[in-house]
Amino acid sequence: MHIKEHPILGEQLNKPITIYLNEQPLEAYDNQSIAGALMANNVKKLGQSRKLVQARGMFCSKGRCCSCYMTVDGEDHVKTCMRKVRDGMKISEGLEDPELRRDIDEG
Amino acid sequence: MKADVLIIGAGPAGLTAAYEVAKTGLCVLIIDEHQQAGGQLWQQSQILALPDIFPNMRGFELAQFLVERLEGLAVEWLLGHRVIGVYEDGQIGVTNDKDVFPVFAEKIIIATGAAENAIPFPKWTLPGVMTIGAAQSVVNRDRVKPGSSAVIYGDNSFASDVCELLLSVEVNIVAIVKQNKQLGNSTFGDMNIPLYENSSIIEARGNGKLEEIDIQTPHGMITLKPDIVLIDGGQSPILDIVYQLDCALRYQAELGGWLPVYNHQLQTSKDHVYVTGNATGVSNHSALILTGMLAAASVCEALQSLPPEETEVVRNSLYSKLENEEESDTFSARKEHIKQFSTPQLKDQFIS
Amino acid sequence: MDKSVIVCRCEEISYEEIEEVITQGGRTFDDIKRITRCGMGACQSKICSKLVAEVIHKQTELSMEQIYPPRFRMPISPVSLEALATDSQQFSTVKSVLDEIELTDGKVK
Amino acid sequence: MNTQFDTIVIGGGVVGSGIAYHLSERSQESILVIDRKYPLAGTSGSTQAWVWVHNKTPSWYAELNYYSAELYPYLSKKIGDVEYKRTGGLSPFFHEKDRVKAMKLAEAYKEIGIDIKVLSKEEVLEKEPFMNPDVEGATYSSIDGNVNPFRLIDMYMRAAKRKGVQYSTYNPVHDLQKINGGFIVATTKDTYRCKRLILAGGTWSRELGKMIDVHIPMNQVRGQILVSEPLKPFLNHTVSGLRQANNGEVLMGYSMENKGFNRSTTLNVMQETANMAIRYVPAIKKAKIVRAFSGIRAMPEDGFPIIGAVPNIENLYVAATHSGVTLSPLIGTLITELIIDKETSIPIERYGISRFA
Repeated sequence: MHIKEHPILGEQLNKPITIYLNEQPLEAYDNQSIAGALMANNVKKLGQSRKLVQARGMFCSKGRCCSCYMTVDGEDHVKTCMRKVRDGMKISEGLEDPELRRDIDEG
Repeated sequence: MKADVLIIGAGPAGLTAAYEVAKTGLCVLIIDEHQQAGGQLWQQSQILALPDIFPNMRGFELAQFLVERLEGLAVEWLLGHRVIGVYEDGQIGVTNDKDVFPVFAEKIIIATGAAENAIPFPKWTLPGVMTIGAAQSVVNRDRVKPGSSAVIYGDNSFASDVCELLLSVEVNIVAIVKQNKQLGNSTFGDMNIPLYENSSIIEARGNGKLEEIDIQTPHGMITLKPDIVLIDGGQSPILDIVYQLDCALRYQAELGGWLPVYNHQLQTSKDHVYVTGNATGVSNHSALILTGMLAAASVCEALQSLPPEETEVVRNSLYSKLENEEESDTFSARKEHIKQFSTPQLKDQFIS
Repeated sequence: MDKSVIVCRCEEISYEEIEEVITQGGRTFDDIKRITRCGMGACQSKICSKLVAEVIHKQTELSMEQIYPPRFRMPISPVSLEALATDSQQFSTVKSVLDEIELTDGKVK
Repeated sequence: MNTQFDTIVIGGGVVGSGIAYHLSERSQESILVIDRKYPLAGTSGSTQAWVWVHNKTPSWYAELNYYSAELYPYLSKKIGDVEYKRTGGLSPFFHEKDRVKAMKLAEAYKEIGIDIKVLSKEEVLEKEPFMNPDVEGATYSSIDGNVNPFRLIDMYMRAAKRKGVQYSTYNPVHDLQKINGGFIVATTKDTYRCKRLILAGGTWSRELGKMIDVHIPMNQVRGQILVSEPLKPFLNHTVSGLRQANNGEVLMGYSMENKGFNRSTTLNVMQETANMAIRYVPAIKKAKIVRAFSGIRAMPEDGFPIIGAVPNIENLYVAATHSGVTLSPLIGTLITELIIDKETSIPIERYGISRFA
């Protein structure tokens, strides 16, 4: 849930934008981290473990634990706790290891 | 890029050091991973205890103050840049994710702070289990409720600040679970939160997210259904960069574990590298500011922008302030750490 | 403590696996890392280094100050090859296998 | 702990543990391996671990590597899965002038029965579709491959221990003495006696030899290696300078520096290595590098293995070499033969230490 009126910091969520998780539009606000915006939309699973294939969520929020790796606008393994949302951003779960992609590279 | 003094980390200690160095006329370059200077202060909505030179402020107010104070001084910024390593000649390598380039500086002040420690338990990897600092970031940085009902787990002092914050944004706090044995009340502070001491979480359960936890208490096992568990495991200094710079290290439990050795000048075993803030040992906000000033004074002295006699007076007064304002255990550990400067437990870490 | 608890979140290494290396004679984080991959994953031991030190401390005669932190590595946080490659033009120390082959009198030595 | 052994091996790396294991397979005698740290803490734990034959010159040295590579499939069966993969090895070249070198190499190898092909650009791209289309060609040998060095040494140790071999780790050796009927080995933890002593100190061989007045001319070469995050499998072969591990990580590096025992990594070489990797496989440029490591490689003065009995000191053996991973099963076998059968199945006089006298 977004906190529209923070008791100490006051009102600040003033610029609503739309991000897409697996093509589903979600409401976010300018300046939020991707992880924060997803959590506001009740998305708790951000990453997935490689060996046991378990869900991972926000853990450290400081770009250290890598539990929140997702694919953002075609870039794999983005730390979503450190990257800010942008209107129209396309996010997907990075469920598999990144693949070499010549189409992007040669573009 | 070039500067007289390179400061790594734009948190309270780094920004304080930047001000003190720049006002003597030296050119300062500040690097920080975030796009905005201020470090963790932006997430801190509580009122901070600060040295008497500052009025009492909330964390984000202090951030704003420390950044604005640098306007008009010879300070250059590399925000949104990460230090990723060191070149053969000892220069720091920086990236903006498009490029990697060296930064040349006479002196380096490391102000990289501390990171939170984890407390593992079965299924602590489930989404919903996070550090207490993460919950604070989500609320104050992202303006998002991390969950609707929380259990706080750990023995550290961070809990009370964050409890207040969470309650203020209507996150229900179901319990505080502490592993230690201190005898106290069965509720936490005057917030009426159930407190379980000498207890531990023995299992978390949930299908793809946290749904339930079992807590072993001295009076038996209880099961709670929070959707977030916030781990309050204390902090340890971040070592990545000092280790790469080949700075010698010592273990000092009261200061948070392994940290670089430093002398009275906060200078490490590498002459051109100084440390400040939580990188000198985990302490309180006053210590961040005061060690920022201490490192700055020593760097200015070394670069001759402050005369030695004057610097010694400044340093002595800062140390006596520090003694007053940080926990006495922390201060004695710091004194001990300085005394042991020349006997590191780990040095030449890259020699086979 | 339940021995199946994960200590390293990235490579999903449990207490049990760490303790096994200690019974084989491993004494440092890096011994455990090489044999189990604990701390070799995405976060590069940023979360588990202290936890592993505690396991070693409990299982051996070593005090905390005798248990060194893992060998921290560059890059301090992950960086793309593309960003890393920029700015480097000369190949003074990196060679290819064929560079190493010398011909004498038109023949492989 | 018992301090009397039939054989003591100093050094528990890929060479020392390989010898201890192979010896224990054929001998009931007591064996102790002493390591200054823990096996894998040195060179054996910081390598790309190619099992590599082709491009090794001269051809008689390639032959030695070839025999050893041939032992790997069997070794895996005996000690457990060491993730050995005979991927075939590919050394690409980007200048037409290198084709001459490549042809000469193939010619020289033909004489010893090792088949090396010189591939055209098209053939390279067919084998490795992600290779840079600017490639001119490559040398190719089907015998090359790679192994997981961590598993290799761990499996050697476990197999050796099952056969009764003991290990004493974190136990640096301070002094060696020849006495009547054997040796005294003084270490930090204890003083041991043995009938037979094998020096397998890798990069520290020179220092170890000095303790017993044997000159082992060993130098150090530093190699820096980058490791990527795990990627979906895309690399089919062991490419010289680049290989993909079982878990998807790509190891890249082919650097050589003389830095003694300093195993730090430097951004200078990391950046050069990144350039090399992108030149070989341009599409890898988006992949993230998660770590870099340095290995200090053992490099005998003339580049060739030093193996065999030490003349004039009865029951003293030395085994010190570059390419320890490739050569370990063979060296283990040969030293065992030397000890038990008093002769080796292939001649090793060429590699004797007396060549430096």
